[in-house]
This record gives sequence, C-alpha cells and structure tokens, in this order.
Amino acid sequence: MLRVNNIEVIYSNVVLVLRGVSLEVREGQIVTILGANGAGKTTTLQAISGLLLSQEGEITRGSIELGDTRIDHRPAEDIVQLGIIQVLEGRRLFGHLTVEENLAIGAVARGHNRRMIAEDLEQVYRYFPRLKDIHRRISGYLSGGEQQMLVIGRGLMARPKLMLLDEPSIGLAPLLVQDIFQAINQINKESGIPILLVEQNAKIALEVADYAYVMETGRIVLDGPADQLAENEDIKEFYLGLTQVGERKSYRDVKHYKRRKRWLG
Amino acid sequence: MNWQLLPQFALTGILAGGPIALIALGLVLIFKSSYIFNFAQGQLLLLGALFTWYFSIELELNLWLSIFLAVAVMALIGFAIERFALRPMTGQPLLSIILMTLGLSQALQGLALLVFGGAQRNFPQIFSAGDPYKITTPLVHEGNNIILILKQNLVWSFVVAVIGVIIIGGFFQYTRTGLAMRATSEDHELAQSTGLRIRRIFGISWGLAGVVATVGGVLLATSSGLDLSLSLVVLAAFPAVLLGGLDSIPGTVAGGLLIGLSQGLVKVSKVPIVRNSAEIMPYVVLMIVLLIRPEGLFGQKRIERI
Amino acid sequence: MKNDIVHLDVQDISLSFGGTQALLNVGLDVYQGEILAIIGPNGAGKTSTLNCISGFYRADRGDIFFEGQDITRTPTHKIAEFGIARTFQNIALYTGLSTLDNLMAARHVHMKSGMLGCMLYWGFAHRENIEHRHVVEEIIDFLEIEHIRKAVVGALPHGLRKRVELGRALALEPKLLLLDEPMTGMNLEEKEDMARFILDIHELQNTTIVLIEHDMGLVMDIADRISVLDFGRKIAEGTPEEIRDNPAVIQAYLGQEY
Amino acid sequence: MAIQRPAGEFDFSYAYDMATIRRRWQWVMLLLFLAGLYTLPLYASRSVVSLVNRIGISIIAVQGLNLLTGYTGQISIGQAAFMTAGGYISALLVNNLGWPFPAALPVAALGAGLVGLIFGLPSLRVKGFYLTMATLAAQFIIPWFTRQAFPEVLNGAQGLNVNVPVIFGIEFNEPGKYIYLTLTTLIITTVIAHNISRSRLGRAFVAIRDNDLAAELLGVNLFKYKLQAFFLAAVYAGVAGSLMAHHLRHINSETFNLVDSVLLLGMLVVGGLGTNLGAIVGAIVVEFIIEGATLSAPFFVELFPATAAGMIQALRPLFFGVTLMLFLIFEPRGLAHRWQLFKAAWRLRPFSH
Repeated sequence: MLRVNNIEVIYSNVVLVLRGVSLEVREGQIVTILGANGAGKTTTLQAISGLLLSQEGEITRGSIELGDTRIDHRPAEDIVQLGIIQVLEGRRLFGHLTVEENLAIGAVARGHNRRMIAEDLEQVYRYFPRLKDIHRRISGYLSGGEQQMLVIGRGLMARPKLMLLDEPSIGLAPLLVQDIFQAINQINKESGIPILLVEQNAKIALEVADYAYVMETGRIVLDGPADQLAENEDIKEFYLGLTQVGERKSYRDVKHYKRRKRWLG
Repeated sequence: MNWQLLPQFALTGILAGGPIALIALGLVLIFKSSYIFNFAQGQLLLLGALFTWYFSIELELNLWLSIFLAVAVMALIGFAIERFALRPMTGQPLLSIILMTLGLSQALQGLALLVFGGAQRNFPQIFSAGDPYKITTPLVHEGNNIILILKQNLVWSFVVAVIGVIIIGGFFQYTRTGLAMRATSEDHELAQSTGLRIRRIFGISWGLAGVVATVGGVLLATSSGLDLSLSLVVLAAFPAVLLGGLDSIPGTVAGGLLIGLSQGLVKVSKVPIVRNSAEIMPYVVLMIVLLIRPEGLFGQKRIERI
Repeated sequence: MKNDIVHLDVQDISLSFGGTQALLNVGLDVYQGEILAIIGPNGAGKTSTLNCISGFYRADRGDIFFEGQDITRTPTHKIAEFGIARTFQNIALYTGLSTLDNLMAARHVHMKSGMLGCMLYWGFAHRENIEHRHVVEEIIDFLEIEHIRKAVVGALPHGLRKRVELGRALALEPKLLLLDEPMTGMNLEEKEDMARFILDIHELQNTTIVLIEHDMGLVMDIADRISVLDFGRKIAEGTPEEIRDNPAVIQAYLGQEY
Repeated sequence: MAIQRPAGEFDFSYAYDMATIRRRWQWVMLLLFLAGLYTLPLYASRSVVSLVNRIGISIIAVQGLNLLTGYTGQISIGQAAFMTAGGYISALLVNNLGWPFPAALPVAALGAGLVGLIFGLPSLRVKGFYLTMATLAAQFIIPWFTRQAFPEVLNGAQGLNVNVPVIFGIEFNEPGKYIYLTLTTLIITTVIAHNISRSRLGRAFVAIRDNDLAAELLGVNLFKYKLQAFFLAAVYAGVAGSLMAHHLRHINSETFNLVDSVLLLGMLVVGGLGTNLGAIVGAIVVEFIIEGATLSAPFFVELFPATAAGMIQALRPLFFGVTLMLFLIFEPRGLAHRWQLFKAAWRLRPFSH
C-alpha cells in the first residue's frame, strides 16, 4: 500500500541524507527499518509523513505513493488527512493537557465529531487499560511507559490507515519494551493497521516485524523477511551484539587508551 | 489618606481594570496558541479605534456598522501579520520573536502616524457620557452618606469586557478549536505531526486578537478620547498578563482588576508622589509579584525536567 | 580500586511532586572507587535520585552525605565544587560554544579570576586560560575528539555530543561521576567506545561512578554493583549475578529475558 | 568548521592559538583605521562627525546589552532606563558637586550599575518573558522617579541642563571635540567587552544562556553571574548615558525612552547576538537607517502632506521597524554571522564548499 521509490533527501540545500531509498509496506504488515544513529531512518519517516518541510529538508528525487496517489511534496497536515499517522521519537506529548485531551487531539486534527471521539477513546482504552485509570491526569507527570502508550493511543485516535512509529522503545525498561511491542503487535493483528517501525532495538523489532530493512549512511543495505534477517551473520554481529559462536561479547573486552605526548605548550 | 475617597477610587479602579483585562486577553489569546507575546497589541488597539473613527466620522457611516467594519478589517490585518511577519519566524528563538513583535509595533505606530496624522480626535460616544450612575452607600462621612459616582461608559465598558472574557474563556476550554489551540501552543512540531493545521490555528488566533483589540480600542477611545498615545494603554496590560501567569484566562482577568484596583488605591493618598504613582503601579505590582511568587498568581508551575 | 570507604551516602530520601511520590525512603551506599549502576523501569525514580544527589531537586526528607559532609541542602552550584559532576539523559550541552569552550566552561570551579580580572584579562586571567587549556586538551585527547575541538557542538551528531558531554563532566575533575543514560541512542560501536571510556576513567582516576542505563548487557558487564528501583522504592541491590537471579527484579523490570 | 586557519599559518602555542590579532598586517590595519577615526574632524563635515559621535555612544550601550542579552541570554528592554540613571548621576556630579567629568563618568557608570542590580533581582527566580517584563518595569519606574522624586534637585519633567565637560581646560563643546571623548571611551569599552567574552566570566555567561540548568549543576552560580551581567550591562548603559547627556547638554526623563531601548535591542539583533563585532556593526547600520529616515522625509511629505509636521517622528519608527522585521526574516543571525560566512568563503575560493 505504501511504496517509497528511490528517494533522495537533502537538508538545507547542502547535506545529502538519503541516497536512493526504496521500500514497501504491504497491507496488514509490520515493517521495520533497522540501522545506527544517523543512518537516515527518522528522515525516511519524515519524508513519508511530510514533516521534512518544517525541518528544512527536501525530497530531490524519487517518489512516494500511497496506493495510487503520490504523496511526496505534500505538507504534513494533508498526509495526516490521508491516514498516515507518525508517532514521533521521544514520546512527545502536550505536557500541560490531560491524558484524555491529548488523545482527543489525535481525532480533532482529522475533524472527527464528538461521537467518533467517544468511540475511539473506548477502543484506545481497550488496548491500554492503564490510560483509562489516569485519563484526567496532566500528561507531563506520567511515567515513560504511560507516555509511550499515550502517544501510540493518540495515533490510533486518528483512525490511521498506516502508522509510522519512531523508536518506541527508546529509554524504556526491558519489561515495558515487551509490553509496548505486544500492544503494537496486537493493534496490527486485530485492526489490521499496517505499521512502519523504526527501531534501535533490533532484537525485539525483528521479533514482531514481518519484513525488515537495514539502513546505513542513507542507503538500504539489506532487506528481507524478518525471520531470515535474524539469522544473518552480519546482523547477528553488528545489530544483535553476538559473537561468531552466538555468545554475547563483553564490553570489558575493548581496547584501552594510551596516553600520548602533547606537543603544544 | 483620604479615607472617604477609598470606596469611590477602589470601585472606579476595578471598573477601569475591565478593559485592561480585555486587552490582556488579546495577548493571552496569541500566547496560548502560538507561544508569542505580542508587543504590538497596543498598535492593533490603536488601529482598531482609528478605523472605527474613520468609518464613522470621516465616511459618516452608522456607528455599529463602523465598529463591525473595523472589526473585520482588523481581523484581516491580524491574519496578514501572522502570515507575513510571524510565520517566517517559526522555530526561531524567543528573542527573535519578541523583537519581531517589537519591530512590528514600531512599524505600525509609524504607519498610523504617517497615514492618519497625530492630531487628537473626537470619538463617537457609544455610552452616554453624562448622567452617571449614583450609588448611595451606608458608609457615613461628616454626617453624610458617601455617594459613589460611576460614569456610564465606565460601567458598560466593564460589562462588555467581562462578557468578552467569558466568551473567549469558554471557547478555549470547551471547543475543539480551543483544544487545538492549547495543544499547538505547547509544541508546534508535534501539533503538526498529529495533523493539526497549525497555520490556520495561528491565523485564527491572530484574527481573534485583532477583533479583541478593536473592541478594547473602541471601549477605551469612547471613554478617554482618541489619539496616537492610545497604544500606550496596553503597557498597563502587560503586567496584568504576567500576574495571571501568562496562560491563564481567569488569572488574566484577576490581574487586570488587581492592576485597576492598585491604580485606584494610590490615588487616595495625600502624598503627591504616591498619588502620582498610578501610572507605574502596574509595574510596581509586577516587580513585587515577580520577587514573591514568580509563576504569577494563577500560572501553572512549569514542569522542569533534565 | 574498590574499597570499603563509603564515598556517597544517601540516607532514606523521599521526594514528591504534584501529588506523585517520586522517591520513597531510597537509601544508597556508594563505595569509594566503585561503579554502581541504578536500573529500574521508567518513572521509577532513577533520574530523580541523581537530581537529588546533584542538588537539582531537594529531597523532602532524608539526608545525603558526600565524603562525610552533609550536602542535602548545599546550593546546587556548590555541589559541583565538592567534586560531583554529571551528564544528562537528554544532552544538555552549551550548544552555542565549541567543544573546547564547553570543556573550558566546565573548568569554571577550578578557575579563580573574578569580574575585574576578566575585564582586564592580561596577566592572571590569560595565564589561567592557558594553564587550564592544558587540562582540557588532555581530556580532548583521551576522548578522541581532537577533530571537533573547534566545532560548535550544537551541530554535532548525537554520539559525539554524548562524548563531549562526558568530556565536560570530566573537565570538572570529579571525584564522583553521575552518568544518566550515557548510551541511549547509540549503536553498538559507539556503545563500546563509551564503555571503554567509562572503564578507563574508572581505572586511571579511580573515580567513583554512578550510572543509570537500560542496556542490561552493558550494565552487567561494567558495574560492580547494581541497585534496582521501582515506583520510587529500592527493591534490590547486589552484584550483577545476584540481580540477574533476583525474582523481584525479574518480576518488576527484566521480564523473562535475562 | 567554526574557525579555519589559512594554509601556511600554524599554531605553535596555546597562547598564539587564542590570540585575537594574529598577524602584523592586522595590527597595521587596525592602527590605520583608528588614525582615520581620530582625524575625522579634520576632513569630515560637522554632520558626519556628529553622526559618528552618536554611533559611538550607541555602540557602547549596545555592547553592554550584548553582555546581558547576547551572552547571558537575559532579554532586556530596559537599557535606555539605565542610560537615564547614568546620565542623571553624571549631570548631578558635574553640575551640583563640581566634579571633573573624568571622575564623574565612572561613578555614574557604577551608580547605573547598582540600579541595574535592583532590576536584575527577579532573575533569581524568573526567566524568559517574566524577566523581560522586569526590565520593562525599569523602563517605567526609573523615568517616573526622575519626574516625581526630589523635584528641587531633579527638576521634575523639565529635566536638567548639563554642563560641558572640561578636561585640562579644554571645553568639549562641539562634536568635533566631543568625538575624542567618545572614541577613547569606546576603545576602552570594546577592549573590556572582548576580554570578558574570552575569559572565565564570558564562558559562564554563555553557559547560562545555552543551558542554565546544566550550568548550575556544573558549578556556575546562576544568580551571581546573572546579577553580574545585569550590573555590567547597566554600567555600559551608564557610560553611554553620561556621554550622551553631556553631549546634548540636557537630560530629562524622556531623553532615553522605551523606543530607545527597543532600538538598542534591534541594533544588537541586526548586528548579531553574542558577538562583539555584531554590537558594533548593528549600531552603525541602524543609525544609518534612521539617518536615512530623516533624509527621505521631504519625499514623503509630498505623499502625505497632512503629516508634514510629524513626518520624521513617523518615519523613524517606520523605517526602523521595517528594517528590524526584514532582518529577522532574512538574516536572523545578524550581520556578524554573514561576515563569518563571507570570510570563510573568501578563504576557500574558488571552491564553494
């Protein structure tokens, strides 16, 4: 349903961050993009969601299609109206609004009426019962896990056709990461919303995803069904931190600093 | 102290605080949606009053039609300011935005002088100036009951201001557009990513600010006459906004009334220097509040995270 | 290396904001020269604990002693003078300054020139600038950031900024180093570098280190001891092996993974 | 990269790496430039000399504002109020107590600095808009004080006539002479501002601007340094106010007003915040633009004959306001930044990247 065809992105007219990225998300799939910091994962999401424009970025080549419509060079608001919802990195929420107000924003932005908002709230509370308990709390005081639930819930309120999730696990405890990914999986399986997931935590991402792409310095270097990639030797070594024999390498075994002579005085 | 004057000055002070609160509300309106403190609000006020004067006196239109036209023109000017001056500033630091509105205030003040000239003008009277309301109080001074004298236009300005505040306060708290504005003021990029049309929201809030400014300008001009120094009145509203904590509508109203009251109270004094301090009272009160309760009287404490 | 002298003694501190209990009777003994890791779910109070130690928050109840001195109510900027430095979860560099000036700015507590001295500059302030530049260059060299010495830090990539921030904390010549998630958002290679720097600081300077980190593999590898917080309370403390097998920790934090 | 050295020029010591003026030709250029300025009255017209004199005084005030707003990040719209304080103190010392001007100037500066401290006090607990408002309070309270307090000494709204400075029997009674006072003071204030920016104090200021919470946790006493910034800004304002008062030979509560405060802030932004060059360039450019408003007044009188009398009063804010807005939109980092880019491009020519 979503096709990114060979796009190139330039920031502030000088910095080339994406050099020909192509990828595809099919109906009902969870697709993940893995890669190091600065590889261009977030930029890819922003190119799709139209947020590049507000970051002084520009798609200079290639195209992005949702179904049969081209959506590159459209502003972010229009793309949301088409049903592509991006959940930004870092659990960003409207800290001075209540939980329920935060959720409502997701629907208000798509012009839903009060009845639709009430229906959708029920659905979000079904996925995240914790949010119902705290629906009147000021969201700035929530814990990291609750905030992550809230921002995903806000995305759901917009009745998305496709969700883009940017690093939902960042800075979360292992247990919470599992909870969040379980919820992501459940949302995908029950409501069939396809999800494009950008993630540092390669292990868990490969567990839930159907298909995965690996990015390095603005290029897709590897792609394939998630279960196959999880068995790939390079992925094992560089993304899962395992040694040749499958043992984890210890951080204590890295080379150390040697003091050098300084020549300036 | 001239104690017998206290009730009179206190009450007039509070009533005078009504329009201050309304003007302050125009500031809060923009602040709540776009996190911009509009130093040019005084000039919007001035322009609103000047257009009303132009339509009603120069073009000899019906007064209410003139006000309506002025409101419409000012809403458009509000939109235009947002579109051409503030929108390019999206993402710039606080100082740049403060300076943009300061630069705007200078440019508009100069433009008003250039186009309309600097003379004092007669402004149409909306509320009759004579025939003040008289209230006989149970308080007694030198054998006579103290009688409070309230000018009609002062009372009605106050009433209009209060109505304006209630309408806008309700709009913010209970409508979906109001919610969208509150969200947008917190984080533009996030608001955009959720699909809020932030440009339209900024446009609406600047348009509304133009409307509120016009109403405020007309109310003030009808009681104190119209010349270019009208724009300075807003300087008394800045502290009112801060006393309220910058983003609280009830706080702003209380701040406006408090400032009106403080200005009324010092006039009771027999010491000339205290009596003459009415003009700086807003700022004296502000300094005291900043030192004692810096988040304002009603402001939310910011959540500081590191 | 590690010995039995208590370097930092956090005695049953409690903290609440806006009705939420952030910390409840949290106590920590940090021994001289050890690496103590604090782990726990988000919102468990890890950063709040660091904030209380470094004076950014004031504990409602409880006391904090550093090298035997009560620092519970010491003004925030004085705590740095005692030799406690930290890094931040979300990088908090001086974005408009170069790497070099960020580090020089952190020499603040070691420099002496006052307002008048700085206005006149020549003489003392000048000599002092050069003297401290030596220390700073040493750190730049150690962290391998020579190439970005004069680059404005705001424009640097995430991994390098994290490294400059560590450098800035080191420029304070801390006796106690508080690291708040020094490796979030880093790839494996960057994490290895960072781990190496932390271990080297620890070995070369015998600095006491308190570390918050979510990467359990890393914590297990480099920490001497681990404290686990949950809902503002300490639920466990011990060596990595003990923590790995602690049922309460598995239940609250780790899950069945480890 | 922030600083790129031309090829063939190497650093052989930290002292040399840190030096401001690195080459002999740079010294020569500087001295020639100063010589040109000092001999200005010999070949330039009276109005040019007068303009340069005014620019010089503005630069001093902007330099002070730069320390507070540019380096420390505390936005102030009260700089003109501290100029008022400095101007009045200096006038009283010279007129009423018969002090010589060279003694009155620094004392007026210190006096203004102390007044600045009072209005810096809220910086203990507030920042951003709130602090800006405290400086706006200065802009109301100080002029009000000069109008209302001690009318027998301060002469109310009328203000004071100020004596001409006399040093070694020389009366500095016309721009051609006064400019020497201004230029000499300006050189001293420039050197001091530069020294502050490259030492411990300046780095503490910028630390507060860029991340006050981190700065405090790394040992910077926020309150102390914010107050020092307020003090220094007001000291510079005091110097500028004193120079201007003795130049105009009159001062009242409106000599330096709110519009001037905005103007000074505008100069700083046009030039470039937090750079010493910016304070200088900004003041020059904005003063020239305002001069342009005066020169173009006759043209506008034909268009708007009704406003003929107030034409200059209308054009000055209009020109300044529009300039400021255009700069904010098209060159938000100021001319100093543009100059940096230009220098870098020149060095690397003919390659653009």
